[in-house]
Amino acid sequence: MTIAVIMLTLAGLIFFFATTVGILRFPDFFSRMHAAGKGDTLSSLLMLLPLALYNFHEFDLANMLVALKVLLIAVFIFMASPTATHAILDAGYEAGIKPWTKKPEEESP
Amino acid sequence: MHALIADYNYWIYILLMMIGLYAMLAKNNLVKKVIGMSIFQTAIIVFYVSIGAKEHASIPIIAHGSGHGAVEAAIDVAHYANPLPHVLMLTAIVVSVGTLGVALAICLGIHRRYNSLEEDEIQEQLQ
Amino acid sequence: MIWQLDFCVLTLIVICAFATIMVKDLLSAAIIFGAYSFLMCLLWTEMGAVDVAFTEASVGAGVSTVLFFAAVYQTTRRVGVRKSGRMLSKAFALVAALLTGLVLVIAEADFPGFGDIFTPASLHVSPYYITQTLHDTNVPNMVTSVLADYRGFDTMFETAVIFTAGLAVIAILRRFKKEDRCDLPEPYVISAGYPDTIIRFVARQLVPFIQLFALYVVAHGHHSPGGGFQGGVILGASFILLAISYDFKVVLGIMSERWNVLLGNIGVLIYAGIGFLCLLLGANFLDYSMLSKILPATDKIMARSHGMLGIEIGVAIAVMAIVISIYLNIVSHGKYDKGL
Amino acid sequence: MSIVEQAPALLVIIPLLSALLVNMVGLINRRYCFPVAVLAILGSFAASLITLIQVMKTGPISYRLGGWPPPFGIEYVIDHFNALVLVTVSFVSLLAVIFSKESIKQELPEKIPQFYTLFVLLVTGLLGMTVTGDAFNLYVLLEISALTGYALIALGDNRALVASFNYVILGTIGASFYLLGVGHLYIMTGSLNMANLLTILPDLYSLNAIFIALLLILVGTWIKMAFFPMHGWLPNAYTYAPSAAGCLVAPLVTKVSVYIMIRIMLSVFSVEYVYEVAGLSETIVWMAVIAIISGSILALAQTDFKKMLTYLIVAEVGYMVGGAWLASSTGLTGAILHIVNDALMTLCLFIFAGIVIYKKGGQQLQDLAGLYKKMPVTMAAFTVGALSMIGVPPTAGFFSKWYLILGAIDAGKYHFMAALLFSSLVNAILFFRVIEIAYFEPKVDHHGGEAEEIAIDEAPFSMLMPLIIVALSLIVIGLYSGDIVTNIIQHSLPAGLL
Amino acid sequence: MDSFFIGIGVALCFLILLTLHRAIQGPTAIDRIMGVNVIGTKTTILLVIIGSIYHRVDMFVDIALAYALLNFIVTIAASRYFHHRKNLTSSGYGFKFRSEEDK
Repeated sequence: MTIAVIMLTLAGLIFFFATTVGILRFPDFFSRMHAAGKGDTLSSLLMLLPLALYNFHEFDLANMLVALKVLLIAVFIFMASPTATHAILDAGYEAGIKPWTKKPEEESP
Repeated sequence: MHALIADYNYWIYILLMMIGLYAMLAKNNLVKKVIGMSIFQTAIIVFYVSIGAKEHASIPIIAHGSGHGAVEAAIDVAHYANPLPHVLMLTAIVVSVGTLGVALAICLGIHRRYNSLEEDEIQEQLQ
Repeated sequence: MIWQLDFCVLTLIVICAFATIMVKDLLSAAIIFGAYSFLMCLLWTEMGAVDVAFTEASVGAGVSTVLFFAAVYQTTRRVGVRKSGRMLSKAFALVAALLTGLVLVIAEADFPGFGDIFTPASLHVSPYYITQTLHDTNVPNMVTSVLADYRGFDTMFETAVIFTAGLAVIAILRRFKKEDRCDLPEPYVISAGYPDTIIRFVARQLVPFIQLFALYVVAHGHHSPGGGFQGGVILGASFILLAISYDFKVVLGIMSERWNVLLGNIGVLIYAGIGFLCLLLGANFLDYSMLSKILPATDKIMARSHGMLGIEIGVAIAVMAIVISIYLNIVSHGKYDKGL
Repeated sequence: MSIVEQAPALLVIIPLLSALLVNMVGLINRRYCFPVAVLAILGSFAASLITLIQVMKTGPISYRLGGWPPPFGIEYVIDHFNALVLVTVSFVSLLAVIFSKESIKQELPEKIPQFYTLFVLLVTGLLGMTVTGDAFNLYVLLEISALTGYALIALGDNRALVASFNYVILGTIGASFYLLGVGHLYIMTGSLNMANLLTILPDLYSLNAIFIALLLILVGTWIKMAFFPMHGWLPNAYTYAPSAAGCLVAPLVTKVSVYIMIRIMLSVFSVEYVYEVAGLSETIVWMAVIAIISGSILALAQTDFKKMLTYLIVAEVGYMVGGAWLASSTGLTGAILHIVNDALMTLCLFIFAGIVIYKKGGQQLQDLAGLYKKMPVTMAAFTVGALSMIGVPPTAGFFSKWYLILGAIDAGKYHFMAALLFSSLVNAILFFRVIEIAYFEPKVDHHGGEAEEIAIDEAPFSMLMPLIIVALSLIVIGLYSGDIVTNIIQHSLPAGLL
Repeated sequence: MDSFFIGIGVALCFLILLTLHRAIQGPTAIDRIMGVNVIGTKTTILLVIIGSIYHRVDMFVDIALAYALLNFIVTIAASRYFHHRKNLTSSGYGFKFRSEEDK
C-alpha cells in the first residue's frame, strides 16, 4: 500500500513537473494552455488518488468518508479544470492571440 | 537551520507590511493603493497567526471529542494551536473585505466622475 | 506548523507581493493578487489555522479577486505614471515604510520565538479555551466556540461590519434614477459578450452542488473548519458564478434587490435577536445558556451549542446577501443592468 | 433583570437593532426612517443617562457579554469618564439626527434609508468604542465607525469621493496600526482585556516591544483623530461631506479617538509608564503646540467657512492631545472637559454651516453676508458657539481652556500655554471676521444697491431647534463645569497623578 | 511517511515558484490567468497533503474542496473579462513594460 502511494505520488509529481516545464517553455499561449490544461488535470488525479488511498489505510466509516471526499475533489477538478481551460482558451482566441508558427517573422506573443 | 528561520515569519510580516505601506503611499493609481491596502492588512494577519502557531501542535479542533459530556480526561494544551489569534484574524479578514468593497466602490465612483484612476490627473481636474 | 513549507510559502508570498505592486496593468495585478491570496491560504493551513485558511480561501479566492476583476472591468486597466513630484512621493513613502519597518524590527527582538510553546500568548488566556471548550459548550472546534460564544460580541459586530460595507457600497454606487447628477458620458461602450454553452452547462451542474456544500459548511462548523461566514461566502460565490456564466438577470430573478437587502438585514437581525432574546430571558446579552429555558430538551451546555448554530445561520444569510449585493453593485456600476 | 443592570448592553444594542429596523422600514416607506432613527438614538441617550447616574451612584460598572468572566470573554467597563463621553456622544448624535431631517431631504433625497442606517450604525460604533473594555473589540467597533464614516462622507458632492478615498487609505493605516499595537501587547502578555493588561504590563515595562506597542497605538489613534502631521485626510473629507453627515462625523469621530487615546494611556498602560518610563511627554506636547499653531494659521488662510472649521478641529485636537500629555491632573481634567465641550462647539458650528448651506446653497464666507438680519436666532446661536470657541467666560469653551492653561502652568510647559493663547487669539480674529461679514456687510441685491427690508427667513424648526439646544447647553455646561469636574471628572482621574 | 509528504510539499512549492514565474512574467494577461489557475490546482493538492502531514485530512478536505470551487469561479470571471473587453495585447507585456491605454 505504502509503495503504491509513493509511486503514484511521484508519478503525479513528475506530471506536474512536466506541466510546469510546458507552461514555462512552450512558445505561445495556446501550446502553453495545452500543457496546463491536460497535465494539470491528470497529475492532480494522480496526486489525489494516493492521498485518498493513504487515508483509507484502516477500514472504517470515517476514513472512507474522507477518502470519498478526496475523490470528490478529483471529480470536481475533472469537471472544473477542462471548463476553465476552455474558458481561458476562448478568452485568448476572442482577444485575438495569433497561434505560433515556425516562421520567425510572424512571431507573436 | 531551524534556529536560523525561527523568526522568519516575523521578518516576512515586517517586509509585507513595508511593501503594503509603500504601495498605499507612493502609488499613483487608486486601485493599486487598494491592493497595497490589502497586502498591508494581510501582513498583520500573518503576524497574528504566527503568534498562535505552536511547534508540533495540531489544528485547534479537538479530535474525537464527540458526544455530550464525553470530555476527554486530559486535553494537553501544548497539543493544540492557540485558537484566539485565529478568531481575531477571522474578524480582521472580514473587516478587510468590507473595507476592500467600500474602497473599490469609491474608486468606481471617482472613475465615473473624473474618468481616471490616477491621483495626479484627478488632482489636476480638482484644481 | 511545518517549518519547511512555512519557509517556502513565505518566500513565494513575498515574491507575489512584490510582483503585484510592480506590475503595470491593473488586470494583471488583480490576477497576481489572486495568486497571493491562494498562497496566503496555504500559509494559514500550514500554520494550523484552518478556519482562517477557509475564510481566506473563500474570501481571497472567491470574493476579493472577483471584486477586483469587476472593478477593473468597470474602470480601466491602465496604470499611468505620475507626472510630477514622482521622486518626492516615492521618497516619502519609502521613508515611512522603512521607519515603520525599523520600529517593528526593534520590537521583534523582544518577541518569543516563532512556534515556541511557552509564550505568554499560549500560557495566559488561550489554555482556558483549549481545555474548557468541550466542557462549556460541547463544541470541539475551539475557533467556532471562541468566535461565536466567548467572543461572540466581536463576531456580531463583524457581521455588522459586513452589513455596513454592503450598505455603504449601495449608498455610494447604486443609481436609482436613470439619469444622475453626473453628466459625464459612460466611460466605455461594453460589447455585449455572448453566451458560452459549455460554461453554462458546467455552471448549471455545479451551482446546486456548491450551494449544498455551503450549507454543509455552515451546519458542520462546530466539528470542522468552517461556519457561517465561510458558508455564506461560498453561497454568495455560487450566485456570482451564476451571474458570470449566465446573465445578470438570472440572479436578479432568483433574488431581487429588495430581497437581497432584506436578507442582509434579517441575517444580522437573527444574530442580534438571539442575543437580545438571551437578555429578555434574564441573562446577559448573548449568554446562550439561557436559551435552555425555551429550547426543548436542552441543558445549558447544549443551549450554547444551539445558540451558536443559530447565529452561524444568521451570519451565513447576512454574508451571502451582502456578498451578492457588493458584487452586483460593483460589476454593474450600480445600474443593475449587465455585468461580466 | 433590571433595565439599570442591562443599560450598558442596551445602549449599544438599541441603535444596532434599530439600524436594521431603519433599513427594513426604508424598504416600505422612506418617510418612516427618520422617526425610527430618532427613537433609536433617544433610546441610547436614555440608556447612557441611566448608566451615568448609576456610575455616579455606585462607581464603575462592569458588564460581561455572554456571561463570561473578563479575560476570557468581552467586558464592558464604564467609569465616570466613559459615562460622560457616552452621554456626550448620544446627546450630540441626537441633535445631529434631528438636524439631518430637512437637510438630507434636500441633499440626498433618493438615499434616505441608506443614510439613516449608516448614521445609526456610526452612532453604534462610537458608543461601542466608548464603552468597551476589550482592546480587540475596540478595533472592530473602530472599523464599523470608520466604514460608516467613509460611506457618509462619500455621499457628498464629487470632491467628497476623492476626500473619502484618502480617508479610506489613511483610516485603514490608522486602524491597522492600532491593531498591530494590540498584537504587540498580545504577544507579550497573552491578554486582550484592558484591566487585565494593566495588571500584567508593569513587569514588562523595560522591554522595547511594549514601548513600540504604545507608539503604534498612539500613531493609529493620531491618524484617526487627525493630529497635526497626520491630519491630511480631515479638512477635505469634512468639508465636502453632506452637511447632515458632517454634523455627526465632525464633532464625534475625532473626539472619540481622543477618548480612546486617553483610555489606552490610563487603562492599559499606567500613568507612571506613559508619563515617566516612556518619556514621550515632552515630545508630544511640542507636537501638540505645532498642531495648534499650524491648525490655527491654516484656518486663517481659508475662505471656505466649513474648511475653516475643519482646520479649527485640527487645532482643537492639539489642545486635547497636549492636555492629556501634560502629565498633570489639571491638564488631564482640561482635556477630558474639552472632549465634551469641543464636541458641542463643533456641533454648533457645523449645524450653523449646515443651515447656511441649506438656505444659501454655499459655504463660502461671503455667503454669510447680511445673515444677522435675515436669521437672527441662528446667528445668535452661532455667536454663542463662536464665543465658546474663542473662550469667552460664561461659555463652556472658556472653562476647559482655563483648566488646560492651569495644567500647562502646573507642568511648567509654558510653550503649550502660549500656543493656547495664540490659538484663542486666532479664533477671535476668525470669528469676529465672520461676525463682521454677517452683521455689517450689506447683502448685495441683484437689483443693485442695498436691499432695504430683509424679511426674517429662518431655517425650518427641525434645524433650528438642535442649534438652539446646543447653544443653550454650551452656556449651561459653562455654568456648571465646576460641578462636572468635581462630580465626574475628578473620579475618573488615576490616583498616581499629581 | 510524513517526511515523504513534506518533501512532496516542498517540491510542489518549487513548482509553484516556476509557475509563478509564468504568472508574473506574462506576457499577456491571459497567460497570467492560466498560471494562476495552475497554481490554484497545485494549492488544492498541497492542502490535502498538509492535511496528511497533520493526520487530520478530514479537517482539510473541506477547505480544499471550497478552494477548488472558488478557483474555478475566479478563472471563469477573469476569462469573461475578455469576452467583453478585447484588449489583450495593449497592456500586459513583460514585467516592466510601458503602460498603454486600453481601448
